[in-house]
Amino acid sequence: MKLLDRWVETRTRRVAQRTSRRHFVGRLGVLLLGGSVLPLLPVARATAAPDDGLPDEATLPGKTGDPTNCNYWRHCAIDGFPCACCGGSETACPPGTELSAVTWIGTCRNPGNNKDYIISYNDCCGKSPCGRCMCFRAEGDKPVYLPPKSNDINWCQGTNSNIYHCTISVVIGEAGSG
Amino acid sequence: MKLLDRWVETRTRRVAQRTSRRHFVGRLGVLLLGGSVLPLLPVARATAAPDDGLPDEATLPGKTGDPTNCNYWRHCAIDGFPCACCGGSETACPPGTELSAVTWIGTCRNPGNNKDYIISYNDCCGKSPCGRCMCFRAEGDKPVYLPPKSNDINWCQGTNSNIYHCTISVVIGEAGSG
Amino acid sequence: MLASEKRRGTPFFLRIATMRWLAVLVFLSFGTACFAQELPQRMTTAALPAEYEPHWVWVDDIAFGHMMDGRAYLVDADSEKFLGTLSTGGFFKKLELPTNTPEIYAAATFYTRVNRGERTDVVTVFDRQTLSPVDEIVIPPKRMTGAPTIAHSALTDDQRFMLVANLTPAQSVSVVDMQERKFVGEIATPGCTLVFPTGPRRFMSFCGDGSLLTVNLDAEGNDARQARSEPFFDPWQDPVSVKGVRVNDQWLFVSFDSQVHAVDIAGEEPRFLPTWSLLTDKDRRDSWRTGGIQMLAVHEKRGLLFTLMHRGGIETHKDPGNRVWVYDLATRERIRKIKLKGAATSIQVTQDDDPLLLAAFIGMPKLTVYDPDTGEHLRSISQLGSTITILQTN
Amino acid sequence: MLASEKRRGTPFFLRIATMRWLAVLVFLSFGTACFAQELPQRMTTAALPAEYEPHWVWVDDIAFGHMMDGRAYLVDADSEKFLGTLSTGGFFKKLELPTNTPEIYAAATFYTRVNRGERTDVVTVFDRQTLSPVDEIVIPPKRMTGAPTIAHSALTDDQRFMLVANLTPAQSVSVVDMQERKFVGEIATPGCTLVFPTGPRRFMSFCGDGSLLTVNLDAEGNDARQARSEPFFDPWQDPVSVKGVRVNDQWLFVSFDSQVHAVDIAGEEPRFLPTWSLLTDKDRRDSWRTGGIQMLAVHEKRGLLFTLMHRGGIETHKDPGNRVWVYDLATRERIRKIKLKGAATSIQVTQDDDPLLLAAFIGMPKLTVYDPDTGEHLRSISQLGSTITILQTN
Repeated sequence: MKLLDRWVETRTRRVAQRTSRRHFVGRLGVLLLGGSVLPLLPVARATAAPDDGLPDEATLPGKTGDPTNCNYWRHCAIDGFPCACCGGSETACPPGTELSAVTWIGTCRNPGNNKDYIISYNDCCGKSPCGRCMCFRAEGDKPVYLPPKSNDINWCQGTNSNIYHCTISVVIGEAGSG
Repeated sequence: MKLLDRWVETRTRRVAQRTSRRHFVGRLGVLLLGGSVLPLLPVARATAAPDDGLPDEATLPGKTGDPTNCNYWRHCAIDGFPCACCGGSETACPPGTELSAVTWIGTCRNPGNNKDYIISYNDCCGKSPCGRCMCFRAEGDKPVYLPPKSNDINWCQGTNSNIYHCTISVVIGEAGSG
Repeated sequence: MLASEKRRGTPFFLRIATMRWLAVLVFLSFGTACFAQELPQRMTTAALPAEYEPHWVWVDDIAFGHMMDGRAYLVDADSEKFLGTLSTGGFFKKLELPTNTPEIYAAATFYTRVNRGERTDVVTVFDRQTLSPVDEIVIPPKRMTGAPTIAHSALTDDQRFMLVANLTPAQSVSVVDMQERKFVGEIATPGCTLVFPTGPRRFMSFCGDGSLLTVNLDAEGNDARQARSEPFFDPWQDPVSVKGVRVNDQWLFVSFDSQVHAVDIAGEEPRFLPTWSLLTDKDRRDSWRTGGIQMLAVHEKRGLLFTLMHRGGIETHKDPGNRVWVYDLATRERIRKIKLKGAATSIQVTQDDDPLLLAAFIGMPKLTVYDPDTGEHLRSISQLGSTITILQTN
Repeated sequence: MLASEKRRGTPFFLRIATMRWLAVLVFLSFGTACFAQELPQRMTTAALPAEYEPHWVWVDDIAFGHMMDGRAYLVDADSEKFLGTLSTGGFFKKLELPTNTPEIYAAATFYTRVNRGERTDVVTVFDRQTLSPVDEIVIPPKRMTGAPTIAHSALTDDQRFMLVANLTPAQSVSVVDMQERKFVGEIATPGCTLVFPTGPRRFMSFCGDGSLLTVNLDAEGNDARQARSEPFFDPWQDPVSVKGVRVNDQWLFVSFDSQVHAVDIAGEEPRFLPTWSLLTDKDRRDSWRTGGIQMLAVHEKRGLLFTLMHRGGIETHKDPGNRVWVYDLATRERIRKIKLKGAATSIQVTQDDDPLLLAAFIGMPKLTVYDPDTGEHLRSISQLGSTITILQTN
């Protein structure tokens, strides 16, 4: 439970910080235009590692290399709209959306090298839901009492708006290395 | 154009009256709970007549007697959701919606006696669109520069909320008698 | 019968309303009475009786594609009649349906510019007869959002306090006094989430270590005492789903592996009854599993548990099912298998003596109605918004 | 080509953005640089070039079922790539796309509780590269709502003033100074509706007697002079549809009977050119008729008029069509008939030298792309919201 406790503690602190920030920039007309500085997710930090070993996605079999497809290898625990269908990519939020600072974490196997990687599913927020390429996968998903492992939670938190638009699937390290 | 001019003039006056009323009752938490007193639509008043002559709707052929069906005889100029599918009827707004005071007017033939009747298409307002039994008929519909004859206009006007929910189709008199 | 009712011009339910309960029909008159004779047809606004029929069902629609415009639809599962709509607002989860007052409560989130701007969270009070919003109470803008459960909000058993689960991601519960119509306060529930009522002034939350947190409220709704149970399951081994159902003094939960965990809430502290499995060895070999959004239902008087089943691996624990299995809670025997007409993510059972089994699939705006005794498909009510989640009976 | 682009992990349009226009890519970094090496994949937010490609199309979605959550989608009609979304707000009609500043304007209506509460109407200013809202100007809460047209709002030809049509039901126009970012005032247009720009500081409105009202603005955007034309058609005989299209110094309108009314706006007063018919005698016998929501399009340079056609009586004047007929505006000859793959309610043509014909049906969330010279169906882009109305090119 150490991991979870730390997660909750860190979030609680962050939300307190965010509250004043929201009051400063959150009103319409003074919406932040990018350049946000986001703190690192501790879960992510703990397991982060270089991705030199990631196989070229062009060589992956079937649709496992196509981030607009639900079978894309990194989407193994996604429940929502992949941003690659919404004007973003597997690592980029669509224009005008805000990257969520907090997130849920999955573990997906890369079919190129059969290694497991930690995936951060960050939601992109602030526009009405994208509605394209709906993916519903729940590998490793846990109930909401384990927040960092649950995709049933709207992870648009700590953002100026909590409206969910789409999700990116970012490799943050090899599984087991953290 | 006399009819139109009068229509516009009357509406302008009414909206001025409404504006202060909205400020009085329009805020959430003090929403009016029915009992509104609505002024008569002048177009309607001019042509109103008793409907003693209306044939029993149960005897009408096909679906022309069923207000949940788009072929219902009074729906000949409706563009939207018949309230009979939404918790109301052909003359009743669904619970919790507000009857629009202004309206558009159509002329529909009753298949029971082959007489033409003036129909008032009043919108019911203030809840998210009903979305059921969408009907798209435009008999006698005119462009928006003839407002009382146009179903391209959102007739949720003079109401506390201008959100369109559904439409009732009310006989207000025989055509040609006004 | 409905067809002939319809033809007479007055909808069935309106006549019921006037005849059987003398409900208020709000007539919007035309200025003065002297216009009445000029206008043959009166325009009215329909209203509902203070007491609903047992087969009237609230169908909750989170409107996933337009999540700031949530809605609930009231339908008559007998006549297929659509009775009315509540525009509940943003991040809609479920309604609270008190039995001691003709009101309906729903927590909601609003932004000044729909999807952006300033956030305001409120509990809206609707009138049960007119379906109009009559009051609202502002609460902290911290509501937990995401896939809905019946435990995102709740009423205490005495129906005085409404509880709203928060996640910012700090976990807490907002307490609202529905009698005084005021926000009471926020109760921190670190590491524990959701609200399951367990007594007149008591609720419990699920904690990340597999334990339950019990919170007792004082007379004003403040946090009087908290107690945390021992873990009753290992969330990393076989997680228990929070999609539980209450039957009298028990909360029933099912784990990913279809083990039933019954929590006795009759006393001050929850008591964990021996677990039992929904599955036989053969079921397990065939990979049967519970799944969906609202995957359990009970008929309290009959002591029956209904479970929504499909076949698939552990990663399908939220997948739709097209089977409902029925268990006798006294004997823990499976007494029936029902095959649904299509996939479902939510099931519900009406609580009367002649109950109906209800099912809906989030991907199809339709409520399907079955006979829970025979499994026979009775009817379907379609064109119900976009993304149906929780089904609520009275 | 797109497929291989996709596989390299960076979307086509992002690479275009960086390579061809050196567009800003807004990188959201992870706190401090020292984290960068720990995190192999940077999370970013995409941005668009200041100048869009000629085949990029804005697809306007009024979200009819959830009309307070309107949206516009930017898609590349060549690559089928979805480029971005604007959450435009309530009662969305269309975007204003100025060419002298990298901004996009949209009028919208908001309520404090989505569907109820206090109403606020605004013009929102979006940044064309980031698609973020950067400013808003509050206007009177009087916007005309209902089925959208391109004339519910407009920019004056000098792009300084945005005009928003009001109907309460009193008719007026709100003038907004987009340079000074302020509401200028409201111009009463009794009996006349909608806004069609006709000069640097001039617009016209359609009046109920079949005439046009011309309004001249002064340097500050105030009503300097109004002039009303003689009626140029009889609205009770053969109404002219307001769903017109502009080609250089003319506005083209079509009547319910498919008569073309060309209005020359080069001078101070509108000049009405001789009418001509889209139909031959045989067409008329076969009941061909224009119909839809956006039923006319032009290619300005080529002098071509595209009309959306179907067969039906006068009451079908808003019905979808599955034919596009192409006319040479110089000769008024029909030069081509195109059969669409399905019903359409809106058509549009890109204005470049290698144009595309675009079509959409409000009942199907899909943009279909055709070769306007051959009529060949080139591609379709699907999953575009719910209720597509106006198509806008740059």
